[in-house]
Amino acid sequence: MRSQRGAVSAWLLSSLLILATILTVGAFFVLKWRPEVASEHGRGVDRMITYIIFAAGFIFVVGHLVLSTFLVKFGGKGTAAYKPMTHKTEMLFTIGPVVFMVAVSELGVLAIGGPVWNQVYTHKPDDLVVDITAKQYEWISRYPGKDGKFGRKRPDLFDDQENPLGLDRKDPDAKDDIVVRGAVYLPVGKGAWFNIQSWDVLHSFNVPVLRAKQDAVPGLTTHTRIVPTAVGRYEISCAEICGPGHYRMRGFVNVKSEADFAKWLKSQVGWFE
Amino acid sequence: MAIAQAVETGKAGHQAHGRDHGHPAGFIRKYIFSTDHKVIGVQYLLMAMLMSVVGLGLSLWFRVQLAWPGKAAMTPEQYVAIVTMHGTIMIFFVVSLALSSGLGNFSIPLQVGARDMAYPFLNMLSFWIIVPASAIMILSFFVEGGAAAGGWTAYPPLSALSGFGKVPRGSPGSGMGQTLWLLAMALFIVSFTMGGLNYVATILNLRARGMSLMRMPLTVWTYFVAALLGLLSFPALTAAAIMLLLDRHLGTSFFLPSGLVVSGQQAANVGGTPLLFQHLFWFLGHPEVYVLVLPAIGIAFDVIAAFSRRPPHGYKTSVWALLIIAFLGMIVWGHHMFTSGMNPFLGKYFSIATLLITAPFAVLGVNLLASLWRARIRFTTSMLFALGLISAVGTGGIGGLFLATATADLHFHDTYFVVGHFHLMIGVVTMTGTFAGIYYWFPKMFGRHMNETLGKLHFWGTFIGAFALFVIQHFQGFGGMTRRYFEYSADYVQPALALNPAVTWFAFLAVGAQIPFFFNFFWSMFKGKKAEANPWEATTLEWTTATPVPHGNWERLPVVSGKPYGYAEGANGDAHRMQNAEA
Amino acid sequence: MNSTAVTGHEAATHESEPGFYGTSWQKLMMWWFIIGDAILFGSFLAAYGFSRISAVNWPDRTQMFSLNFITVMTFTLITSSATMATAVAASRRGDRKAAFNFTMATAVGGLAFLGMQAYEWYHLIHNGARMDTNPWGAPAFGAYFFAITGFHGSHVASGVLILLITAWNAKRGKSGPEGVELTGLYWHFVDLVWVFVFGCFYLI
Amino acid sequence: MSDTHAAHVEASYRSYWIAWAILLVLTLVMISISTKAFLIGGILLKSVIIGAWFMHLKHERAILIWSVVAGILFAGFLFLVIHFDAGTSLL
Repeated sequence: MRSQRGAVSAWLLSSLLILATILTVGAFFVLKWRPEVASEHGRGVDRMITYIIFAAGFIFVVGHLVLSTFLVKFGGKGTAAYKPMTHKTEMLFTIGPVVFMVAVSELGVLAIGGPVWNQVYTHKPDDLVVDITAKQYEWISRYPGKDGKFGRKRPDLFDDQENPLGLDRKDPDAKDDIVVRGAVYLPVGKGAWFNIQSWDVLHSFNVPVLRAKQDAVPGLTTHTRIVPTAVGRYEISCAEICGPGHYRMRGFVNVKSEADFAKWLKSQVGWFE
Repeated sequence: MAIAQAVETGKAGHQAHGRDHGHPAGFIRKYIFSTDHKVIGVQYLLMAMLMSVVGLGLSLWFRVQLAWPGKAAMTPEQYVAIVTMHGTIMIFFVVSLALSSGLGNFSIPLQVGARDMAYPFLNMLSFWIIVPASAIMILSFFVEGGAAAGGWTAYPPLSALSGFGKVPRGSPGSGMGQTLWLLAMALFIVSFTMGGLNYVATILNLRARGMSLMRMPLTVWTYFVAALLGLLSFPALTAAAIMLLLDRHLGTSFFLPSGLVVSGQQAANVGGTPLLFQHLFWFLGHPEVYVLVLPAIGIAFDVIAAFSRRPPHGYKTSVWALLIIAFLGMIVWGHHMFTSGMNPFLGKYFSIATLLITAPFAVLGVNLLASLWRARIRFTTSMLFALGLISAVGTGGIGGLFLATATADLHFHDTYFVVGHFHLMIGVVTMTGTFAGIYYWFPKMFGRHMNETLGKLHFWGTFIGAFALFVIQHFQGFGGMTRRYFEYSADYVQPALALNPAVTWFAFLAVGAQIPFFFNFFWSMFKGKKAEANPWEATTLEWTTATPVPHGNWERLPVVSGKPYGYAEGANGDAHRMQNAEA
Repeated sequence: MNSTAVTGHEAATHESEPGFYGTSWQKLMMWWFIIGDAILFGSFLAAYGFSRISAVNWPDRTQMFSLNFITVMTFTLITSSATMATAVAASRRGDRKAAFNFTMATAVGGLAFLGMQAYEWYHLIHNGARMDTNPWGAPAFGAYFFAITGFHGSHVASGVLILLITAWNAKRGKSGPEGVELTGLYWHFVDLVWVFVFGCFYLI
Repeated sequence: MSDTHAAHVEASYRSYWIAWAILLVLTLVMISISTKAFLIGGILLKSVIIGAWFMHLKHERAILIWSVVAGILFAGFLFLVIHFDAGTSLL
């Protein structure tokens, strides 16, 4: 009776594990599990993720197959047919996984991930520079205007309605700065270098479709570089808890064709003009 | 000279042990203010069960909100507070208490052959500090502004903007609730540090004769490594918490930078940086993961050995893997901060260093699996949980590959992938380990068996519910679904969002499965089937003493003569050899 | 006694493996407490170093402190460490009187140090230094200075308390060499921390 | 163990006061020379003297010494890592 009960458990657990494996792997094929990608480095990020999916999936599947096989094969009553392994086999079972894991994981991060990581944090000279400022619960973007220079932001001049960036009317650099609330405009195919700042608490400039994510840290300027590859309107979702309104801290990245972007830029007037 | 020292040691030891040994003690001394490690262990377990009701209840509440927005009667303010408190309570007041403090207290002295912890009075104090800490944590819901709402990580400036004095208020939960949160955490750290000191001293100095380090059961090894990690890493959080309190109440600027403008109000702070807190926090936070996960794996090794009737594979390599994990665990905290604005060079370093940890973890995983090779598995509830742990460790572990790779983390950071991953590791792995331990040691604790049928019900519900729940969350993370959101509206998140009701149903299953466990636990305590001294025919020292375990654990302390796992010995491999068997 | 109850004496000598560190569990716990506390101070000082490096200009130390005065403070603490070591040695030899006297001398040294620190704080506060501001530049200086020296001072204060209890116990013969040694370890650790605090705040 | 212990106890009174003298001299030298490298070296030397003589680490097992050193190294590593972040400009 008891041995039968044991066998039932063995079959149950092992078929459950196989089922879980099949469902998990199957879900990758069935589910629309990744948002579309619309940036240059985003493709690299996806390449990296795909690589890990295969590496991790291999371990996941093999591990669960071995586990379920063992359960059925060695479940039940009686005595174990165990014999101590020779030192050599044991070392093989230790060094093998170590070499495999280190090789697979480090290879991925060095060969595929590293270059993409560098891409995200390297400022190229002809990049369009965009200034992003976060505050509870809003994204504000700024372009330097005709003079190509950003004016200084002064906390004492901050006014939520009139002057959300605390720009100085007397500062010649600030005069033609273009300020856009809740949206960012980018030309397609051109690199954009972001200076990201925050007025109050931590926020995170997160555009999943562009695979961009960089915290906005008060007191610090953080950077990220995006080269959009497709025209469209992509949502910014704050990804660092910033208070009860965290969930409604939205914004949009509008990627336009180069001509459209130039037209848009021309139509904008400076904050103090 | 050495003798004089020994006499002194003996005196102190005698004071500690002799205090209530051999005397009939009243109910209060025996069960409430007891210095007996077994009683304290059970007290911790009960405390954890009590707190788990709160922690799990909160999780169900916000799961309803997430699956069916608007149906949970909850405001966004309450939502962030509930999420924060769920995290804090579950990590520190449920998992840490049940696994590290509860089962650790019960099993360590019994497994190393000691009469009690090195310093039983300190041990009692550790527990009684947890009581006010838990009370403060729960009471913080009812103060002005509600409970802490800055996430369990309590990142400043949100957590530092208290609204006291000249400091502006960041959010409703940043007021008194956050202060009480810090206070409760400070008490927790004090208690946990004292507990860790006791563990280290007991394991290093009070082992029975013959119990060399390499003869310790793997459970003890993992508790030892975890205690060392805790002692090395918790001070960083202590420092951070003190600085955060000063920022909140005395107007200092450790973490608050110049030029802060909070809801239109300009702050007077100059010169701090929020990144500093993140570094200090994760200097604790990452080792804390291993503090929680490793003992669960250790228990699984013991349980699997006992129910597969053979020694675990690769004892020595497992021990070395543990030590390497501990070392690497101390130097990789930055992988929680890839997108935090940390220097990109550090991102690369932390990525490469973190991925090295996969190697010792692979060794542990292979050893766990290989321990089933040519075994005769008995499917008790305890064993089922240990087997579930193998699956969860593997599944959760490979999720770590994604998050440790900085480039991939650009997509996954602060999404449900992270949520799914760490719930698998410090939720499912730790709890399956804990349950395996509870079902395994329950006969030793109370002299009675837990009901197997209810136990199996508990296992299937927990395992299916938890596994499905958190694996689906991985997929939601792939879809870019951000965490800590009250509601979702973005286009890209819609496919992931469709999975939310399923997640909530599985959450109900996993939490509902705990009802038979609670019932089973208390019912079996009084009405369960009577257990003999060694019901599982296990070989480690705790099974060599009588059940119920007498005060002082043994009449005469055992003398250890061999390996901890003397299974499959004898001519046909059908005998088992107790660790203290005559040679 | 051994026949009626199995005592800790047995547990620590006859029935247990020799300690891994070759010490008693009390000493081992004290050491690990010290290691943990060292990391606590290490975190504080690391944060201080971080702030100081990232600050635009850090106040000039000669403006704020009287180095001679601080040196006297340091001397006091180092001397108290030496008397403590002597007390431990005396206690080991069984010289209870010397152990008591030197422990008391250490406590007096600790109190003198606390007094001087209080004077120094008074002096700085009098000159306008606060937790959140100070007249010499980077406000972080005040925060770190008061937090770290205050935290160290609280260690000294608790150390003095422990010293007095130890001295009292040593005199009555209740605390043997082991107890004095543990107190000594803690006291030397407090001295050790001061070496770093002294170096980081007053010298570098 | 007991023999060596007794021997060092006999010698200890004097050794403590020698250590004390060295520490005092070192402190005096340190306040007069303000080269950063020298100061850091001085701090480390002083802490080694206090640890080795006053705290008896000299006479403890290597494993205890290494435990202490490991703790301090981890704290040092914390500083080493976070200082990379200090170079970023403040607003």
